[in-house]
Amino acid sequence: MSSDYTQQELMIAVASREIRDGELVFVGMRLPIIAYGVARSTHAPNARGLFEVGLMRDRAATTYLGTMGDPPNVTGALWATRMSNVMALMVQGHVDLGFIGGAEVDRFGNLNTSYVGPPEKPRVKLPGSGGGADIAILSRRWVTLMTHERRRLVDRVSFVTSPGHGDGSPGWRKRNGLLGGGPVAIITTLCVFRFPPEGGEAFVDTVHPGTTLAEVREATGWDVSVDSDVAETPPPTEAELREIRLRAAVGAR
Amino acid sequence: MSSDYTQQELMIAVASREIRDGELVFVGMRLPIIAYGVARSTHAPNARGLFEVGLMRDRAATTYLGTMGDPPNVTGALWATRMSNVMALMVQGHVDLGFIGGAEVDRFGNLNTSYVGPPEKPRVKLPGSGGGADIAILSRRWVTLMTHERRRLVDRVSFVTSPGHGDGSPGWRKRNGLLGGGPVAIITTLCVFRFPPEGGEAFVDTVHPGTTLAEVREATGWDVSVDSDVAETPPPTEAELREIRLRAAVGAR
Amino acid sequence: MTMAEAIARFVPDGSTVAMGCALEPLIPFAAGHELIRQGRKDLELVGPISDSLFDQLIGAGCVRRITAAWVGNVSEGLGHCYRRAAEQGVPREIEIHDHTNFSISMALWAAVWNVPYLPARTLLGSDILRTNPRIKAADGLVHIEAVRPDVTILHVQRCDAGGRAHAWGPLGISEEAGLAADRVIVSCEELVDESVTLSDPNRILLPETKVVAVVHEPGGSHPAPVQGFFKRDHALDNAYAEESRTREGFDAWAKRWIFDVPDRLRYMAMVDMDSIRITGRQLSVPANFADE
Amino acid sequence: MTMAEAIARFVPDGSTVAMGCALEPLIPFAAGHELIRQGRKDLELVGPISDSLFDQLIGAGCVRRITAAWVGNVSEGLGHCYRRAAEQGVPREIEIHDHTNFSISMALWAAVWNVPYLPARTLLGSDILRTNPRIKAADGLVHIEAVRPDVTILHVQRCDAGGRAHAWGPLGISEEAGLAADRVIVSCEELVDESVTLSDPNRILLPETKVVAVVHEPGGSHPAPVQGFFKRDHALDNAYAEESRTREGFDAWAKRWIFDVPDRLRYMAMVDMDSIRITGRQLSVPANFADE
Repeated sequence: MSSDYTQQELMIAVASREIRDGELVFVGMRLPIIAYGVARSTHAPNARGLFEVGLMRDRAATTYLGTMGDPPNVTGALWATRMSNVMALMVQGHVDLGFIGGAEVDRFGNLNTSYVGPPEKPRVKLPGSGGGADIAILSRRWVTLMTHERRRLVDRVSFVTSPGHGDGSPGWRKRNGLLGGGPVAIITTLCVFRFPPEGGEAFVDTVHPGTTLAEVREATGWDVSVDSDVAETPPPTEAELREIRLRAAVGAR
Repeated sequence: MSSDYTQQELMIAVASREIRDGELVFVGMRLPIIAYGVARSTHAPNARGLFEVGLMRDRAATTYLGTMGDPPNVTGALWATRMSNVMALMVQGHVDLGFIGGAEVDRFGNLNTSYVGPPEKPRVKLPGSGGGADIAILSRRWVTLMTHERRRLVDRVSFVTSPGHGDGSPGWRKRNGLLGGGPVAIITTLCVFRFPPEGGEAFVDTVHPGTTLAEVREATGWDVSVDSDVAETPPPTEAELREIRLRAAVGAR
Repeated sequence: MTMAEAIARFVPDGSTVAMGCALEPLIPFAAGHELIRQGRKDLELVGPISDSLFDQLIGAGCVRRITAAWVGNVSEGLGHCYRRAAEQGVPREIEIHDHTNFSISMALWAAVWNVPYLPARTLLGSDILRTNPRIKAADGLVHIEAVRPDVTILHVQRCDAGGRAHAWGPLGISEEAGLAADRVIVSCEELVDESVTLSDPNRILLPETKVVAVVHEPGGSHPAPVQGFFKRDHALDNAYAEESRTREGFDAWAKRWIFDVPDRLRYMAMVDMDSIRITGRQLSVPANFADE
Repeated sequence: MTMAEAIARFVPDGSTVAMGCALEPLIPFAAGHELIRQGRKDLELVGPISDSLFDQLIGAGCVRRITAAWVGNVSEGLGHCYRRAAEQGVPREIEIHDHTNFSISMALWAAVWNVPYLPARTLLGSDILRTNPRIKAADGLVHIEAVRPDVTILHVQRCDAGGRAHAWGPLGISEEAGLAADRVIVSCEELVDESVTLSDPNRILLPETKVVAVVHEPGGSHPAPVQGFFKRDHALDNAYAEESRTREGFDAWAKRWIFDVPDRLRYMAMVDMDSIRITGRQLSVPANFADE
């Protein structure tokens, strides 16, 4: 057993388990790119990564990447192309899993990366969608990773940059013409939220070792719904930890 | 003076004079590709050629081309790309002059390369538009070359593949949203037709040396309108003929 | 994989098949001949101008619908098999969805981006708007309905076993046809190690996830040319144009060049490659993909 | 041509300028710094994510409108100059047309093909539909209005004097941004003879007829990387993110790195290129373009 691991390492391990073998993954930077490398080295040796800058890769880069367009991510790529071609694969339903970052997420999995406060006069101007909204709308399923703070996990985001399950009513995505399946998990520093298959509100699926449900409730901006028999998040295995640490520099800041 | 030249050589010389220096020309095969080479070697050294297969060139190929995609037309090209990029330049108005072939042309410069007789049960199924309709609609001006026969120069084509001046009413193209200026000349084995600046009906501009107006009228499927002082087509100059003969093999069948 | 296997597994009767996407070079004749040999039926052929490949498939009775800008043969224009099918229903009736080169490209890009149509500025004033039910005038533009091939077949210079294809020279609509398709069959002059293809990921035409079969088929586009490998075989072009004038002539031509030939290897033994082989070297200056 | 000349001649005040089109590598920082040095005003900046270039131009007061998917800095996310402008109108108010990476590409392709809009399947359910007046929901799709840059500025690995640019690695939206623009300025690591560029016409990014200026500007994308030439300068990224937190900090940063530096050559003398220079060679396997 590996009792000695950081919060980040646990999040990476959880994220890597979201990747199934053979899948095409829209990989983000930082933690997801490490998670992708870990998955490929453990349970998903045939996964492929797609990067909106215009790249497909199999092998994960093993040196530090400041961005997905840094040279180590290009050398040996399976395809170097235009962004619109990468988006084409996603809009055709070929991207199984996407990772999206965000400043705020709400109970229905909607992400805000645009404006805190009114868009005409924002309190905080966030950088914007990038490819986030595209991934949120078009990938078959997606996951977001977030520091668990009350100001980040809010009841409803004031601006939906990247739609999750919208207003939470069943079938909201289908009714509104969104092709992809939406968010399946929010991986935080304290727990893992998941969503009902038909969409709706995030519920606590597992709580990280050493964290209490009360702590999760306290740090969450909505009245958290919890399965009665909520389990503990399985900690990183020895193999996962080894791979994570091998690759830590890739996503290091 | 060069009295010793063929009908084809005259047509090539006339076609080459349509090309102005510095222009971007949508070049077809056979006679136009020779005309392009002649123009570049004489009065238009800065012309460039565009080929819908996905090529831009300056120097004309000097060996025989069965098609514009044959290897000699590729080596040394200025751009090898997708067809849709070539079409982009044309739809943006960057193609000054196009050449289009056709089986039938009518008094308003409309070309038929699709169906003789009803489309549901054609008497002759012609090969179709290729890029012809695109050039006819989108290039700033265009020219067609044709054997002068009554069955080819008809009153109205039964099927408009590549629109010229439509029904011949002034401003027909603009009213119908066609971006390019339309046909400016029909170069035949007997004469050169031109069109009024605002569109409309083709008139005989010059008659080839040795041809009478009566012969032109006899071989044309509509009641030909002629300027009272119709001139003779200037024969190929020595320089033109030399260049044409140098390049004859390029478009030879 | 052999061409026979690739065609048998991935191109069932009734498929919508894009071919001839580079317009004039790289026409996948070997694949087309295999479709004919296997007696494929009811195909919808998608392409721009396709050299004489579509004419041959029509003559062999494989085709239900043509969705193309031009069908003929490059050496003389008129496609005799196309004429017989359209004018007399011989050997069978065909449906024709006329396109222009620009519009067939847009129809494929619509499929690439999974939208029902793309608007375009071409075809205004053309009677093709009257005969193609999948193109409509609207708001001063035309709306070109998406065309999504079940299979796109491409011939390229080199490919590795993982489906990473390098093609060069003018590419016509190869990229959008490949991206729009459900699956792609690649035939290639050279089957190379992935160290060759991955040395230049920008030259990789399509994502390997689209490619279901790689067939090593030297000469697979003959008589159409392959830049750097061989030139166009004009003699064969001309012979086809001449012999296909009658149905009997086409049948004899097809017997000789397709039905009596078990595969491309045997076909290649029948043609004079020495006269068209490209032996020179004009190599592209390399790009440095190093990261350190 | 020098960068100063190219910017002076081809990018007047009020221009719509596309930059940063490869998303993360090849960002034309040298051109951006020259725009700042020349005090260009009222620009509309068009791009996907642009590294920190757009943030710098906003901080310097050059920008009237942002038409982009993301503005920040790659090292830490938030763009401090962007924040000050949007939140407090400092140094001036800016208008924001939010896009996604996919939608800005489609907006440029619409301009490439000269149509008023392209339909797309993204942005449904996003509030970006509420804040960008040039994107509308219609018939279960969104219609993305064309964005046509007056000028697109690209940094590439090599280019010849005639404007034939070779770029490699991921290209983002470089191609559509160049084709959509009225004119293109290319800066390059290497100014090469046309025998290099024409040896590989498939790698030529854009038609030379779009290119109005070629600037030989080694290091022109620093601190953003150039495949085969140099890596990202993380230290400089981080320093910018830190120093730009306050307006005064940004002004001091701009004085040091832009206003007190007459040109890129002098800038390059200030940075530690030895630590990021790519010295290895991983050359693409050549393609044979011979025709005989």
